[in-house]
Amino acid sequence: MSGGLEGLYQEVILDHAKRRVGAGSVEGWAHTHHEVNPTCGDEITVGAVVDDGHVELVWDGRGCSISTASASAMSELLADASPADAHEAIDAFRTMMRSRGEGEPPELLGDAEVFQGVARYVMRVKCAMLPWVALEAALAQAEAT
Amino acid sequence: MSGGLEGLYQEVILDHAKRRVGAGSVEGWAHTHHEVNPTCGDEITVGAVVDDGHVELVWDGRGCSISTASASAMSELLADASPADAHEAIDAFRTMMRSRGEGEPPELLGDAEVFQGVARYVMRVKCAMLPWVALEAALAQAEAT
Amino acid sequence: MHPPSTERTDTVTRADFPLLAAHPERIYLDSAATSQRPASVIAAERAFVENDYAAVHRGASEAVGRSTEAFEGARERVARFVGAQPNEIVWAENATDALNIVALGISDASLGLGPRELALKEGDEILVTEAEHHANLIPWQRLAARTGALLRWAEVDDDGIWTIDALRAASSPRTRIVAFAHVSNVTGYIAPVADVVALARELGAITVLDACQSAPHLSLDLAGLGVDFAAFSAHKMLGPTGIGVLYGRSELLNALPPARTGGSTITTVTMTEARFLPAPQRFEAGTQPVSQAVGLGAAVDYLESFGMQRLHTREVELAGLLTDAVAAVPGVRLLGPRPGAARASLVSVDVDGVHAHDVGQFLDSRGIAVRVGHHCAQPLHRRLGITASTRASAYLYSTSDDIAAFAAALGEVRPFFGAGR
Amino acid sequence: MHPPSTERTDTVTRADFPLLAAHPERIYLDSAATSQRPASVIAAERAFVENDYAAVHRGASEAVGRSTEAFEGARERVARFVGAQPNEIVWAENATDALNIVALGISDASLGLGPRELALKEGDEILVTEAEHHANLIPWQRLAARTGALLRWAEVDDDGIWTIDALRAASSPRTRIVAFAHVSNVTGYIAPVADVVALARELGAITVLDACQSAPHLSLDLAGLGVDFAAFSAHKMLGPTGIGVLYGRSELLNALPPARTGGSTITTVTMTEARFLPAPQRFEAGTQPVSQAVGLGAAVDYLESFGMQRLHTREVELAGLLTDAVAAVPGVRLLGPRPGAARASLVSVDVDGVHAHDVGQFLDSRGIAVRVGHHCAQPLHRRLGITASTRASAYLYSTSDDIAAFAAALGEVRPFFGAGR
Ligand SMILES: Cc1ncc(COP(=O)(O)O)c(C=O)c1O
Ligand SMILES: Cc1ncc(COP(=O)(O)O)c(C=O)c1O
Repeated sequence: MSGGLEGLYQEVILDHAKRRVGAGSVEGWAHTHHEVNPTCGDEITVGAVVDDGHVELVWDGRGCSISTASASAMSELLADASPADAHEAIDAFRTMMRSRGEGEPPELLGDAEVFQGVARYVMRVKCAMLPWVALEAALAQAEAT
Repeated sequence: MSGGLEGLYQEVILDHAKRRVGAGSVEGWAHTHHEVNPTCGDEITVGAVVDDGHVELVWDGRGCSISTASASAMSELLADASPADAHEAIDAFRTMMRSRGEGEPPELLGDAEVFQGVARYVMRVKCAMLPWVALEAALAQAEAT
Repeated sequence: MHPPSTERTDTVTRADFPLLAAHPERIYLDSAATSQRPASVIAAERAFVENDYAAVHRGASEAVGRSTEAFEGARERVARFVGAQPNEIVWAENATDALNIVALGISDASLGLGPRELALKEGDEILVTEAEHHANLIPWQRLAARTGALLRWAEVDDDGIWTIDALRAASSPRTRIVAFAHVSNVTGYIAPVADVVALARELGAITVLDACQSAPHLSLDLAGLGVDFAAFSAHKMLGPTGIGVLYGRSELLNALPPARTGGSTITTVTMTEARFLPAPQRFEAGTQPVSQAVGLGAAVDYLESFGMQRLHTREVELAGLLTDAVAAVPGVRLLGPRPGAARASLVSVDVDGVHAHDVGQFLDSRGIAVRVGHHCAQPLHRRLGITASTRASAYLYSTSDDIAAFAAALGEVRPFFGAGR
Repeated sequence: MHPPSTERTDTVTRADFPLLAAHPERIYLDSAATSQRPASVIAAERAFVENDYAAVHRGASEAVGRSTEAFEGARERVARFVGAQPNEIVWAENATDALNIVALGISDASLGLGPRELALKEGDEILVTEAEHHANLIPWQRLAARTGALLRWAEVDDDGIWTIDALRAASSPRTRIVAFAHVSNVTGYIAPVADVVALARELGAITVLDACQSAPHLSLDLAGLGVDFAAFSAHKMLGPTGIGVLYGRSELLNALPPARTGGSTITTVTMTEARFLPAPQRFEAGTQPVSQAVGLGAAVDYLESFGMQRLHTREVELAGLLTDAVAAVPGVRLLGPRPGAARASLVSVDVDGVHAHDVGQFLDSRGIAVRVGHHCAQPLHRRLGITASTRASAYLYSTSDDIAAFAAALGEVRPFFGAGR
C-alpha cells in the first residue's frame, strides 16, 4: 500500500504543492471563477484573460496537496498557451482523471501527467480536477467577451 | 386454520352481526362520539345518556362483522347497566382484547366473552374495540354534564 | 387444512424468493402493497454491509471510495432502468417522500425561497384525479392550503375510471401542476400519459407522475413520456423498504429548492446562509439509505435479467386470470376496467354482503394474502359507494395456481358468511 | 506493508462484526460518521425479510399481523432504550429528516396549518450554537427565512466550545426554540443539557436535542432530561442506514402538524381535506423502513446486552487513549476539550502544514479509516481558522491497538509531507 501512496504523492506533486506556480491574487482580473469542493470546503479561484491569442492565468485558494499541485502544474503547462491548446489540455486532463489510472497519460499534459496516479483514488479525483474546472469556466467568460 | 377461522367467527358473532342489537339513529342524542378505523375507513357513532343511574345507548355505523357484532353484543350487555358497571365492562373487554386470547374471559362480559377468540388476531383487535372506545368517550361526556 | 396443493404448475421464479421458497403453502397476492425480495437483493445488501460499508461521499479513504461507487452505481442503474440521467434520480425515503419533496419545494418557492417560475399564487390551480392514492393527494391539498392555490380534480365514472376529457374539463388556464398516477393501485387503470402531458404543456403546467404501480411492471422511459417529475418506491419492485426515488427533469430539479436540508447538500454554509449543490445532492440531506440503494440496484438487475417485456406479457396473462376468477363468482363486483380492457395485474372487488375485512380474514385462513381496506384511496372508494375493498395483486413470482386458489376461496366467502341467503 | 499486527490485545466484540472479522487488517476509526453492523442486526433483518415480510398496518392477514408486531416491537424497544413512551417515537429517514420534521412542522404551524402556540412570528428567535452540525443549523435558517424569525447563536471559544453563559448571552425573551447537539461530532464536547433545559423553560422556548452522537454512546433518559424533541440515527448505533428516530414529548408531538403527508397518517380523507391520526402515525407517511426498524431493534438489544454503563466506562478509556495519542505528536492541534476534560471517544485534529485530505490519505494507506473534511460543521471550522480537520472516533469494537496504530501513523504524517522541515 505504501507503493500506492508513493504512486499518488509522487515527488513532482509534492514539489508542485510547495512551489505553487502561478499562485497570486485574482484581484483586478476581469474573468474569474470560484470553485468549492463540498466535502472539505477547499476553495480555488482562477482568473484568466486571453491576450493576443495567449492565455494568461492566476489562481488563489487553499486546499490539499493534490489540488494545490494540480493548480501549480496547470499554471506551468498553460502559461502562454493558445485558448485552443488550453481547452485541449483541460479535456485531456479530465479524460485522464476518469481513466481510473489505466492506459497511457497523454503527452501534451507534460508534468501534469503524474496526476494519472490520482485517478485511481476516486475520492481524490475531485481535488485534482478543481483548478481545471475553475479555469474552464473563467476561460469561457474571457472568450465570450 | 379453518379451526382458527371458526374460533374467530363463532356462531354468536355472526348472529350478532346480523341482529345488530341497539343499532339506530343517534340523531337528537345529547352525547355522541364518533370513531374511525383508519385502515378500512369503518365508522361508528355511539350515543349515550345516563338516566336515573342507568345507561341508555344507541349506535350507528358500518363495519365488518367483528365490529358490528361487538357493538351489538355491547348494547345487549350494557342496556340499563349502571355507569360503574359499564366502565367495568369496558375495562374488562379491553383487558381481554389485549390478552392475545390467553386466560379465561371475564364472566361479567356475558355473550361478549366470545370476542376472546378475536384477541388472537392482532389486526382485528381494533375492529372489536371500536364500539367500546366510542361508548367510553360518549359516556364520559354524559357523566361530565 | 386448506385446499391448494403446494406444487405449482408455472413456477418461473418462485424459487428465487427465500420467503416464498421457504413457505410453499403461502399464496402471496399483495405485491401492489409491497413485493418480496429475491435472494440476489438480500445477498447484494449483505455483501455490501459485510465488505464495503463506510460513510459515502465523506472522507478520503479507499473504503469510502468503494462505498460511494456502489451507491452511485445503483443510481446509474436505476436511471437507465427508467430512461433518465443519473443526476435526475434523487433518493428519498419512499415514493410518498418523493412526492412531498416536490410539493414542499414548490411551497418554499412560493414563500420566496426558490425561483419565481416555480411559485404558486393565490388562485392558481393544482389538478389531480379522484382516483389518487393519498400520497398523491394530501401533499397537494396542503400545498394549496399553504399558498392559496385551489385543488381541482378529474371525476371518475361508476367504475372508478377517469378520462382525459374529465381531466380537461377540470383544468383551467390557471392550472399550474397536474399530478396523477400512471397506474391506479385500486382499479389497475392505466392513465393516458401522452394525452395528459400534451394537455399540461398546453396549459403550461408541470406534470407529476405517481409511478408506484408502473415502475415495477412496465418498461418506463420517463424522458420519452415527457413528464417533469415522477416518484416510485423500491419495496414494490423487489427492492428493500427504506428507499424511494424521485425523478425530475434536470432543469426543473435544479430549480426546485430543497425543503429538507442538512449535511451533504451544500457547498458553503455560514451561520446565516447555506448554498446548495446541484441536484441530486441538494435533496439528499444526511446519511442516505446506502445499503438500500445497493439493494435497489440489485433489484433492477433482477428485473432486467428477467426482461421487462417478458414480464409484461406474463402480467397480461395474470391479469386475465384474475378478472376471470372474479367474473366466475356471483355477488362479486369488479372495480375498474371491464374484463378484457387493459389493466395492471391486480383486481379489487366488493363482495356483496360481506365486509372486506371479513373477506380478507377468510382468504387468510386459506393461506392467501390479499389486501383489504381503502388502499389509501378513500375518495375513490366513497365515490364507488363503499368504504373498503379486497385487492389481489400479482407479480412475476405469482403462478396460475395462486390465482386458482384465490378464485376457489373467493367462491366460498359469501356462503361462509351467509350472505345473500 | 504497514506496521499494525492484525492481532489485537483487547478485542471484546470485534468478532461480532462481520466486516471487521473478515478484514482483520482494517482499523475502523470512523464510527462517528457511521458504525458497523453486528451479525445479530444483519441476521434479524434477514430473518424478518425471509419469513415475516408483509405490508405493515395494512390488511387483515396473519402475515401483516406478524410484520406489524415486529415493527411496533422495535418501536417499544427503542422507546425504552432512550427513556420514552412508544407513541413518542417517530420513524424518520435519518436524524436529519427527524430534525426537519420539527422545523417543517413549525413552519406549517406558522402558516396557519397547525396550532397557534407552535407558530413563529416575525421577530421571534431561534437559538442554536456555532458548533452545530449542518443538520441542526440549516433547517433552522430555512425556518427563520420562511417565518421572519431571527437565528441567534452561542459563540464558541478558541477550542470550539460553547458554554451555558454564551447561550444565555445569545438568548432573549423572544427565543422560541433552542436547538443544540448533546455531543459535538467535531469536538466531542458534551453539552450541559440540564442547564440548557432550565434556560429554555425560563424563556418559554421549545428544546430540540441533536442526540446523534449521544444516543449510541450514553444511557439516555429523554423524559428525565426534559427536552421537548430529540433526533438520532440508527446507522451510528449499530443499526442499518435508512432509518432515524424523532422523539417528541407526547403533547407537543400531537400538536405538531405533519409537513410530509400521505398514506397511513390519516383517519378520514376527502378530496378537500385530510384528518390526521395522533402521533406517531401522523408523521409516518407511506411505507415505512420496516426491516430497518427490525434491524434497529436488534441493535438496541445488542447495546443493552453489552451494557450501556460498561460501554461508557470503555469509551472513557478509549477517549483517554485518543487524546494521549494526539498529545504525543508534535505539530498536531487537538480541537475541543483539553486532555483530561470530559469528551466523547473521538478526537479531531489539525496537522500543521498538512491538509486534512492528505492526512486521511496517509492514514488510509496504513489501513486506518478516519474521517477528513469539515464534518458538516463549516461555521465551527471557520471559527477555528481551518477549513477541514481529521477525526478519529472509536466505538465498542475499537481496541487499544487500533488507537496505537493511529498514533504511530499520525506521527509519520508531517515527515512524509515534509511539513515543518
Ligand atoms: C451531531 C450530528 N448531527 C446530525 C448528524 C446527521 O445524521 P444523519 O446523517 O444520520 O442524518 C450527524 C451525523 O452525521 C451528527 O454527527
Ligand atoms: C399508486 C400509489 N401511490 C403511492 C404509493 C405510496 O408508496 P409508498 O408507501 O411506498 O410511499 C402507493 C403504495 O402504497 C401506490 O400504490
